[in-house]
Formats: sequence, C-alpha cells, structure tokens
Amino acid sequence: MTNTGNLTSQPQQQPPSPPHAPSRSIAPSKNYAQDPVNQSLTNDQKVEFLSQMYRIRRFEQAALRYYNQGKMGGFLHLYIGQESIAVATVSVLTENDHIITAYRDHGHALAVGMTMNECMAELFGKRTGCSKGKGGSMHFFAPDKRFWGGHGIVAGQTPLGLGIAFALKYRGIRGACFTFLGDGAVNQGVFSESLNLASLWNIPVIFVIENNLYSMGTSLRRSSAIRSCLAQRAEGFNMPWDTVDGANFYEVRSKLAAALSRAHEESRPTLLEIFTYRHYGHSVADANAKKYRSEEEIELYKQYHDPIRHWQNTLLEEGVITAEDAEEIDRAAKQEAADSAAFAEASDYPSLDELFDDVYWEIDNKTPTSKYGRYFFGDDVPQRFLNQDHNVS
Amino acid sequence: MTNTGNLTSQPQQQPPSPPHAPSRSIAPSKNYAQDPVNQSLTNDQKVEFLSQMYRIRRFEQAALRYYNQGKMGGFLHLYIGQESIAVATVSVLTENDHIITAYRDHGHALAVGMTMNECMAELFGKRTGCSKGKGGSMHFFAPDKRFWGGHGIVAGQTPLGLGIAFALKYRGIRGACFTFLGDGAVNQGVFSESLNLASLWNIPVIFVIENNLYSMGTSLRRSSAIRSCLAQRAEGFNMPWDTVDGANFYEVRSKLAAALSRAHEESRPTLLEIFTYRHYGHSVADANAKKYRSEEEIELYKQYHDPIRHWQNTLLEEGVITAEDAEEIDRAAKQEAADSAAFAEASDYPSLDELFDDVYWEIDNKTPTSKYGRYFFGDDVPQRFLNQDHNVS
Amino acid sequence: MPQITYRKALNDAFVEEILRDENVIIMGEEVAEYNGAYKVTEGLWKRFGDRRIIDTPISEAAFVGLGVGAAMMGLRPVIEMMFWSFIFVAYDQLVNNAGFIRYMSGGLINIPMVVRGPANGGTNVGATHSHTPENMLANIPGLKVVCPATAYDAKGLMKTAIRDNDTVCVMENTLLYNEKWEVPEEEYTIPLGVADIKREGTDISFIAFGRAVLTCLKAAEILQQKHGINAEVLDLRSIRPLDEDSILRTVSKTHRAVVVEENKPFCGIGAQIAATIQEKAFDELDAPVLRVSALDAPAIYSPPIEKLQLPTPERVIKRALEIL
Amino acid sequence: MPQITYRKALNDAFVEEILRDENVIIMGEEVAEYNGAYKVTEGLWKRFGDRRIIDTPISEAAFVGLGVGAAMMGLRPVIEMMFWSFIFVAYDQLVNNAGFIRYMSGGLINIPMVVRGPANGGTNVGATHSHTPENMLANIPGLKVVCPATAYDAKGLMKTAIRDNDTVCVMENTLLYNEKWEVPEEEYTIPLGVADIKREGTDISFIAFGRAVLTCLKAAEILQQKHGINAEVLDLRSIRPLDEDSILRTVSKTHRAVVVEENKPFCGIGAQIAATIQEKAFDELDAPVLRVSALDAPAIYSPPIEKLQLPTPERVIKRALEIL
Ligand SMILES: Cc1ncc(C[n+]2csc(CCOP(=O)(O)OP(=O)(O)O)c2C)c(N)n1
Ligand SMILES: Cc1ncc(C[n+]2csc(CCOP(=O)(O)OP(=O)(O)O)c2C)c(N)n1
Ligand SMILES: [Mg+2]
Ligand SMILES: [Mg+2]
Repeated sequence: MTNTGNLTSQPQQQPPSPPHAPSRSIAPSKNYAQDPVNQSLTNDQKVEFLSQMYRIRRFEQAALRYYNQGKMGGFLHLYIGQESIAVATVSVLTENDHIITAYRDHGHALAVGMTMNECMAELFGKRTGCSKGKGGSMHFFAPDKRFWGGHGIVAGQTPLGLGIAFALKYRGIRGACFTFLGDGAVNQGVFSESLNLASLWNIPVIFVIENNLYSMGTSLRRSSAIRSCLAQRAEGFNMPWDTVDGANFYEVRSKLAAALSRAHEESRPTLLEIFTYRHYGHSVADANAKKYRSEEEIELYKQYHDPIRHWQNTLLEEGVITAEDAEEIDRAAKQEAADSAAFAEASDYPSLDELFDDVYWEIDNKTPTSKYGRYFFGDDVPQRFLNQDHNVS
Repeated sequence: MTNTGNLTSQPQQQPPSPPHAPSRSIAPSKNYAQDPVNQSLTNDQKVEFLSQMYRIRRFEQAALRYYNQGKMGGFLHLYIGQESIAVATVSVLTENDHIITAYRDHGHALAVGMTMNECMAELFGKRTGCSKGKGGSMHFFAPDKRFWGGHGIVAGQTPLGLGIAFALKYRGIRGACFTFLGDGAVNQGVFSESLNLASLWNIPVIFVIENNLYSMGTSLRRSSAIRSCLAQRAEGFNMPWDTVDGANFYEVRSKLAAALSRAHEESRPTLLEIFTYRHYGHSVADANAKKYRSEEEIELYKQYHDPIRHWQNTLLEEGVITAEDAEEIDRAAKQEAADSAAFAEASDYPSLDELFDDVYWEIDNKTPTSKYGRYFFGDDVPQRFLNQDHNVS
Repeated sequence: MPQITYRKALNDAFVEEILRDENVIIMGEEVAEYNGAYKVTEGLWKRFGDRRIIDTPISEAAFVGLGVGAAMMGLRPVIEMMFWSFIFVAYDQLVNNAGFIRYMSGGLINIPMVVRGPANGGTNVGATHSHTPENMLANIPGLKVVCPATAYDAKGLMKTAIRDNDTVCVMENTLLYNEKWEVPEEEYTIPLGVADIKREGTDISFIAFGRAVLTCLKAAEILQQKHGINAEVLDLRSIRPLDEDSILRTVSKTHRAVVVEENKPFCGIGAQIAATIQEKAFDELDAPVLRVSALDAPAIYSPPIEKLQLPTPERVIKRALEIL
Repeated sequence: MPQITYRKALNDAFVEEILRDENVIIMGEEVAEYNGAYKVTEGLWKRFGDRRIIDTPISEAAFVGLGVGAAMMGLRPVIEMMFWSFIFVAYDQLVNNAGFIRYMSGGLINIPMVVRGPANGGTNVGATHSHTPENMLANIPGLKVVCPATAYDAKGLMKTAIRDNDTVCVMENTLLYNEKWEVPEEEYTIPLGVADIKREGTDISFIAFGRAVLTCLKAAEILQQKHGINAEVLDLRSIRPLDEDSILRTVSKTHRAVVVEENKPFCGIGAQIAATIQEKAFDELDAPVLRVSALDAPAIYSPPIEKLQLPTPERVIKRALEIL
C-alpha cells in the first residue's frame, strides 16, 4: 500500500506492538469520545477535521512531487502521519489562543486556515507566498491567524511561545499559546529554561512534544535519557504533564482541551507528549529514511497508527460519513492542492530589489527617522534605500 | 559575633529552622560518622580537614581586607560558609578524579593544594599568580592538581566537567569529575543538556549543586520551579540524585563518596544538592547583601550551620583536638594568609608585552607553523610576534 | 541645565517610557528587587511593581526569547543583560529570532524589543566578562546597535530605541554610569543613525563611539595644547544604522582619520569604517585611515595592564601623529 | 593525480588522523550511523565504531562544551556543526571556553579542538540556516578560522587543524562538497596562515576565501577573455591567522584590489582586509579597495533570488571595472 492510496479500504486490526513507542491502545477509547469536549461535536465538525487532515496530506504530497521536479529549493519536512495533532489543536482553540511550531510547519499552517495557495507559493519561492518567498518551507507565518511560525532552529521557538503566552497574561487576556516541538528538540537547553520560567511564573503556555520517535536518524532511545517518557521531565519543574496517543483524535482533543482549560482557568502551563510517527523521511533530502528504521516499522505505523485512517474509520463506524463521502473529501483536497501548485507556478518571483524589503520596519515604513543613517552596507543597495539628502539641523 | 572571631567558644544548640532550606538535622548524624569512608579516617586526616577549612576562610578574609584597600580589581566572590564542600570533596578524591567549578573558586583552589601565594598573587593581578594575573578571582586553574577552574559564565563549566569525565572514560581511566555549580546556575540550559548527555552516555561525572539559597539577590524560591528540591530534576533524566546537609562534614563525605563510587564502579553520573550558605554578599560589591535576606537569617546560619564550627565541635567532642589545637590551626591559617599577601604585594605585574602571551599555543611555542600568518591585529603588537620574513616555498 | 549621571539618564528614560506606554516592561536578572546589578533600574520596581519590572532566573536564552515572543505580540520589552558578555548563551535567540523573524515573515511581524546592558572592558573582570560584541551584532541585518557616549545621548537614544519597531541593542558602559553630563529636563529623543560632532576641528578626524569618544576628546585636548593640532571628534552614537554621510563629511574636511574603538580589532567597527572611508572618499584622504582598538588579546585581568589594553589618549595621539 | 571531491578529501583527512592519533574523535549530530547529514563522515562509524565516531543529541552547547573539556584533557575532538548556523546556541562555549581558557589560565591549558561544518548560503534554506560567522569567530583572539576553497586545501588544512593545539574553526561549504579537484595520494598538510595564489595576474588582485575564490576565478577568466585584463586571485585559505604579507604583496604588484566574500558586509572579513590594505599599502593603491559580499539582508529563501544575493562573477567584474 502506498501513502497516496485510498485510506478507506483498509480494515483496522490489532497491530503488533510498535517499536520504541510506549504501548498504546489502538481502538478509539470510548472514554475520550465521551469527554464533553468531544460529545459536543457536530457531525459537520467531525467531517471538517477529516477534511483538514486530508488537505494537509494531499498538499504535502503535491509539494513533494513539485519538489522532486526541482520547483523548490532547500528542505521540505513533511508532516504526513502527524496531521491529527495540528488539526485537533486548532479544533480546541478559542479566539485568543495562539500557535507556534518548528520547521515541520505545513500542517499547522493549513490547519489554522492559511490557504494552500500562499503556502504552495512560498514553497515555490514566489512573491505571492505567505512570506513573500523569503522564508521558505520552514518559515511560514500568519500572525493574523494567531500562527507565529515556522522556526528553523531546533527548539528556538520554545521561548517565543512562552513570550506570546506571557504577553497574553500581561494584557489580561484569557488565552494560551500552544508551543510545538519535536522529541529531539527537548534536549536543547532553551527548552528546559522555558519549562522553568513557565512554571515559575504561571504562564499559560502548553508545550506539546510531537514525539515521532526520531530526530532525523536518531531514535528517541539514542537521544534522550528518560525514566518513563519525555513529558515526565516536567515534574522536575513542578509542571503538569501527560502523554497522548496521537492516532486517537478524540484523545488528542481531550488532552489538549484539558491543558487549555488549565491555562485559561489557572494560568498554569502543561507539557504534553503526543506519540506519533512521520511516514516520510526527516526531510525530502533524507536518503536514509528507511535505514535507521525498518520498512516493517514504517508499514506498521502506516497501517495501524495512521491518524487519518483512524479518524475516518471512527466516522464510518459512527455513521457520520460513508466511504463515498470520504473519497469525495480526499478528491477535493487533491484538487485544491493541484490548484495551489498551478497558482504558485503562475506567480512571480520577488525582484532583486525586494530582497531589501522587510529587514527593518522603519525603512519599509519610511518614517522621518529612517531618512537618517544607513542600514544596508555594501554595493548594490537599491537607490530608494539610500539617503543622500542627509541634513540634520 | 563576627565572622573573623574565634569559632571554638560557641556552644552548639538546636537552632530555629532556617528559612527556605529544607529541614536538616544539625547534630552530626551517627550514621554518617559510622560510614566506612568516615570510620577509616585517622585523627590526622580529621585535623587536616579542619585546617583546610580554616585556610580557606582566613585566606578569603585577608583577600577581602586587601580588596577593600584597593589592591585588586573586579569581583571577589567569597566562599566563606561553604568550606566543607570543597574540603570534603578533595578528601574523597582518588588519583584520577578531577574538579571543576564556577567563579566562586578560591575554596576549591586551596583545597586541591594550590598555594595561598599563587592564589593571592592572582587576586593582586601579579605575574606570580596562578594564571599570571590574567584570569583574576573567577579564573583560577591548576590542571596539574586536576583542578580545571574557575569559570565566570554561570553554568558554562558544566559541559566542561562532562567532557573531562568523558575523556577519562574514553581513555579507560577509572576516574570521575566533580562539577560544581550554584543553585542559580541550574536554570541555564546547558546544564540540562549536560544532565541528559551524562545519563545517556553513562559518563562518570558528579554534578554538585552548592545550594546557598541565593543567586545574587534572588532566592531559590524566586528562581526555580521545583517539586521537592533542585536535585530532583535529575529524575527526568533518569539520573541518581541526593540531597546533603553541607554543615555535616561526615554526611558530605559519605554522599560524595557514594556518588564517586557509583562513577567508578558503574560509570554512572549523580546529581547532588548540598545545602549551604554564604556568609558574605554575592561578591564584595554586593551592597544589598543584607537586603534580600535578613540579618537574623545570616546570623542564624553563622551560628548554627557554619561548617567549620560544626566540624570543630565534632573534633572537640571526639577528643581529637583541644580548644588550644583549634586556636593554633586558626592562627597558622591567618599567618599563611598574611604571608601570601606579602608575597603578592612584593610580586611584579605582568608587562604589557606579556599581554600577548598565552593566546595561542603555537605562538608561545614558536613552531615552524607559527612563523606564517598573523594572529594579532592592530597596532602595538610586540615585534617578537610579527613575522616579516614570510617565505613559503 | 542640570547635570545627571549616565545611569540616571537611562533610569529617567525608562521611567518616562514606562509612563508613556503600557506595553513597556523591563526584565532581566536582578533588575527589580535588587535595583539592578549596576543600579541602572534603581527605584523602578518600587515605583512600578512586579508587573512592569521583572526579575528573571539566570536563563538568558529563555528570557531573550520570551522578549521576542512578547514583542511579536506588541509588548515593548526592555531586556537587561547584566553584562552584554552574557549574550552568547542567548545569541541564537537574538540573531535568528529578533534579527530575522521580520524578514522571514515577509514583514508581517515586528520585534520592538530593546536589549541593553554594559558592554565594555576596563573593569578587571576577566575575558569572559569584558566582551564588546557591537560588531557581531551590527553584522546582522535586522538588528540595530547604538552605543551612547554621554548621559544626554544615553537618554535620548534609549527613548528612541524603546519606541523603535525593530530590535535595538543598546551598548552601555559601566565606566560611564557614574559620569555626569548636562541633560535637559524637557523631553527629547535622538534619532538612530545620526552621528554627532562632539568637537569641531580641522586637522584630523577622530571617529569613535561609546567611551572611546571621551578618550578622543582627551586626546584632542592634548593635541591642541601640546602640538597645536585641531582634531575633530565625531561620535557615531549609532553603529547600525551608521551615519556614513557624517563620516564622509568630516573626512572631506580634515582629510585624515583615526577610528577609535574599545572593540577588538579583527572585523571590528573600525575595520568597517576604515574600509568605507577609503572606498567612498579615497581621493579625500591624505593618509591612510588608522585604527586604535583594544589590544588584540582576551581581556586581561591584571588591573594596571587592562587599563593599557583599552585605547588611551596616548595611543590615539601616537597614531594621529603618524599621519599628520 | 586523482580527482576527488571536497567531501572525500575531508573524509580522507579524518581517516588518516583517526588512524594516526588515538585521541582524535568525531562527534556531532548524525555523524555516525547516519553517515553525516551531508555525508562528510560517510563510512567512518562503520570502520571505527562507536568509540571514535559519536552521534549526539541536539545539544550543541553541551557537546561543544564537552569537546572543550575533553580537549583540555588531551583528546582532539572534531566536532561537527551540522550547519555552522547552529553554533549560536553554543556560542558561549566556543567563545568563552574554547577561545579564552588558555589565556585565562596563563597558558596552562590547551584546547586542541576542531569545530567544523558548512557555513554558507546559496542552498535556499532561509536566513536561520545560512550564516557565515567566520568574521565573528575570527574576532575572538584565541580562536583560529580556516575556510578551504578546494578539495586539496580542505584536506591539508583539516589535517593541520586536527593537529593544532588550539581550537580551529573549519568553515566548509555544502555547495563545494561535490566539486572535484586533484588531490595527491601521499600525505600532506597545509600550514594555517598561508594564503595561496590560485591565479597569477598583473592588473588587479581579487582577494577571497572559500567558495568566493571560485567566483573570482570565473570572473578573472571572463575579464581575461572579454576585457584583456589579467587578474590575480589570492585565496586566503586561513582567516585567522591571516596572511597579511601575501595580501600586501599582491596589492603591491597590481595596485588594485577587490575583496570578495560570501559573508555579510558590515564588519565582515572584507572590511578587515580593505582596512588593512589601505593602512599598510596606502601608497601602493591606485584606487580604493572595493568589496563584494553577500547582499546585506538576511538570506532570502527564493531560490533564483538567493543565487543573486551571493557574489556572482558579474558583480565581481562590475566592481573590478570600476577601478580599472
Ligand atoms: C540547533 C539546531 N541543531 C540542529 C538542527 C538540524 N536539525 C533540524 S531538524 C533536526 C531533528 C529534530 O528532530 P525532532 O525535534 O524530533 O523533530 P522532527 O523532525 O521529528 O519533527 C535537526 C537535528 C537545527 N535545525 N537546529
Ligand atoms: C550566563 C551568566 N549570566 C549571569 C551572570 C552573572 N552572575 C554571576 S554569578 C550570578 C549568580 C549565580 O548564583 P548561583 O548559581 O546560585 O551561585 P552562587 O553565586 O550562589 O555561588 C549571576 C547572575 C553570569 N556570570 N553568567
Ligand atoms: Mg522527532
Ligand atoms: Mg547560590
């Protein structure tokens, strides 16, 4: 079975226990489905979640094709296999809650409502991209949608999430910031520093480790000394924590909602660890994708722990959708992705002059101050940035 | 009672419970005294420990006087009140064990056997100082005594200690590295990173938090989110840990020895947290020393938790020394300190030319390579460093 | 005009900006209850309380990053580095996050943050505590760097820095905190990127910033008295943006320049300025642009020697005479 | 002589040094089992095993610091930064510990460590992943910095760096890893601090390092063919120590110089060199020293535009013609 295949036809079985991962139940737990936060869901909402997950997967698969055709440069870190996390997160957000993540950011971007067009155009390096072609795959942003990126330096976003939540608290706003990181990112010092600050100052930040068992080619076991799990490190900082089965959409929603409510009601942080798996390599350039983990392992996760497959089966079982509905959802996602590629293809690259925009607010906004001094050094700076008429009284 | 006073005359009483600190027993626990590592001690050794602690205290008090006379610059971070830790550590070292610490380093330096002369001369900025007057108070080193400094950047020494222990293990040497840090230093990310590496790779490093309850003017409670204590953070990294009463010399020795044996026998790291107290301010420049903590608190610690007073009383009780012996030990320490100041005073400053020594090994050692290229930039570089005769065939 | 210290001028700037804008907060190690390691924030915590004046644990990377996150949301955090020397544990946050997020988001996000603290040698605290990273910071497009030399400039530049919508690094100097200058009582600000002629002259230009400006002024005085040479002293005040026009103007006037900095020389600010002058005013130069900087070794502890490691009026004069 | 890639040349250097000296170890993210993110360490783990070739967690500060500690004890750790861009999370360890401990101990301690990895733009990975920090590193007295431009130099410099008793930062380039050059089979080393004339010429000097050398060679070819101008290309190879003598010699020969670097311009290596030339060879210059560097904005992602952000032969030629 290939990843692009139809997910509706696969029967759900009890799988062999996956390697490395703590044991987890596969059948959607009745408990989580009955959690008020899930019970209140309408059928439309449930279908929307499936649709969002399909959109992410089909968008990335399209991106992968164009990447392989040489339409984009740099890295392309695919989120495929982890879609439940971004979609479930957005599903629990209230109007003042925010999101920030690392470089594996397409899923979060689409989930918060960024269009495929702006995302695909960014990958193509086009002026119509969400970051005008300046950020690329790792650096998507949509502050208007309370999505603060897309950050390339491992764990570099963790104190930013803390700061966003700090600002909310400072301004007396009932909101929180979901701050995502990978299982490898936990070993960057700034993350530990952030845990301490979050707990010490009661900051409404929710750190979410998307534990896909690998950081590049390094398995969890080779990167982290732990007693029971990564999230347990929060204990040393007196912070609440929990682990989550990422393939169980109801469970993800439940536990994210619980953490969010802790942030809203008590202004207390939480550390969540969600077990998940990436179907593809670390990035498209990861030629070793099938060396540091066996093909069987990958197949096992695709077959038994795919969050889309799980959720779709849940909806089929609940009678919310038919197999045809699922196919239509999938088809629409594929079409949207194809259209976005056409949009990206048809868009222009930024001009060389535009290279110099967006460095400093003051220059872009031509304030009185910006007429003094020189911000750019060297030759080839467009004339419009240089101030020959420098006269200070 | 002032700090410079005679410590023998004070009766030992059950003190009021100290603020912030976890409760601790004051009477030397019979258990620790009976620990084989303590039972095997000779009277001479016990007296030597007292003498070492007095040496540290009197050295620093002398340094303080000369500092106040303007004989030295920069910072002077006094170790007074914490002497048991450095002395007990050195007392358990075997021939391949090493030590590294932060800027509060005079105690460790003297305990490992550095002379008061070279230490005092360093404080005076003299060429005869242990670092030729280049390092100053925060940067003492004696690699020949397996003492690797003296480091000014908070927690910056923690991965160095890891690296020293790594090197021992790599070379198959049965040894460990005691790596000291303060209670404030635990919140630097690099320390958490080091905990993970130490545990993951089974490195024979022993991290010792000298918890004196304050980082500058910030109490433990204001700097660290914890559940029970700082050392417990080790749990998240699956590392053994323990807490220690720093005023109980036998206990300190016992627990350090246990950690050392774990390092030697199992090549496993340990995190120890030793409760202690600094009698003076953060550094001599700390004008607030009595603002962020009450005078009563300071008095209480001096009276009831002074490690010298405790150890001396233990030796008196055990009949190992008489009060006169103690006075003589103290007198000798004072004399040695006074002599070292005279030595420092009489020594020369480095010359301006010597400013350029010790930057690069290659230049100091005039190898063939060092005749090429230019290491120093700018004017005023002594002629001996410049190579005009540059001819490469 | 009243004379106040550089320290007080900064403190006044904070008070005024805190009162002016609800979004201004001050954060750092010991800035609140302790009143600041160098007392620059003295009295602020007492006056404005825990919400605006915030003591942090020793976690520079996290609280600089927190500042970036909060600034993205619209706060205007003023983050103290107790010493700029400590920025290296937080360097990634400053460079990649404060410096680049605006660019990488295509201009969607601003980071109106100030990072400030002393960046100087000369206080016998050893190499780890004596960094002057203004050149490394100014190398990063996206960051701004200012280096006030007087109380007047410190106040005016700090106020502008706090109101600036980009991240501004303000490099102070512990050796200046106690020095006094005239500072008006009325409010004023100084735009970034405008150099200031601190002494008019005709024969040679001393171009400097921060405390080196004072060294140049002393050197100029001696040159005048002992040698009858009239040096102009140009205080850059702001390193990035850099007032190239003023630099070129003074060189066109005197045709000779010495750049003086307390920075280490290799790829220092002095290199940038000398390179710029020879490129853009080649024909104006009657002699090479010379440089005076910290002697190129890690900062030595030994107090009398460290004094000589930094530029002295004597070294400036010596270099000046070489090209006069 | 066989032609091998820059990558293979580095790999061969590691093999030879690992075999030569029991104290040489290689450490970094994905260097062992994964064979290196850019395959520079390919095959080493298989051949030398876990003891010598060590995969690390993503904890640059800790493993750079670990390297310093191990080096103090006498090991010769070769630490890979998967990208030099990531050094900023470990900057304190490199600057204050690797850079200054020798000095602060009065020469008692050596840090024979190599920190290596790619430091370049041009691969469309965005601003956070495209740093070229050679100027910031070379600013630190105590550190050495080398920037090989060819496979031959990469191998010879790397072997010297590993044997060096101080910390050497080796700045590689992902765009060069696949390029081939002749490399002798016999052992050789190249001393640090010796520049290399990669093309003899008489009319103008192009002074460069790293990949910019190749850009200069292309520019020189075009200048020769289209304009009959004969440019000399001086490859610095090592930034600190810097071979000032060779720089001054080529300038004395051609009387005109363009410094080309992929570094950002403000306080870049080009500034240092231009400042030095005008200071020490003022009378030799027939025109100002000009500079070509990366365009001064954070590295843009957009692939065709990023290509133009780095120095191109066309930009070098344009500048050259301005002073010819
Ligand atoms: C500080 C830093 N070090 C190294 C890298 C290179 N790198 C990028 S992603 C990655 C692995 C991260 O793994 P994980 O945190 O588990 O996230 P995942 O890729 O699995 O989503 C590494 C080593 C980086 N970007 N930043
Ligand atoms: C990275 C860094 N940040 C800040 C400082 C300034 N500083 C020096 S010591 C200190 C307090 C450290 O307290 P602690 O770790 O408890 O050690 P103690 O002084 O109590 O021995 C601070 C903030 C520094 N040297 N390095
Ligand atoms: Mg992962
Ligand atoms: Mg403390």
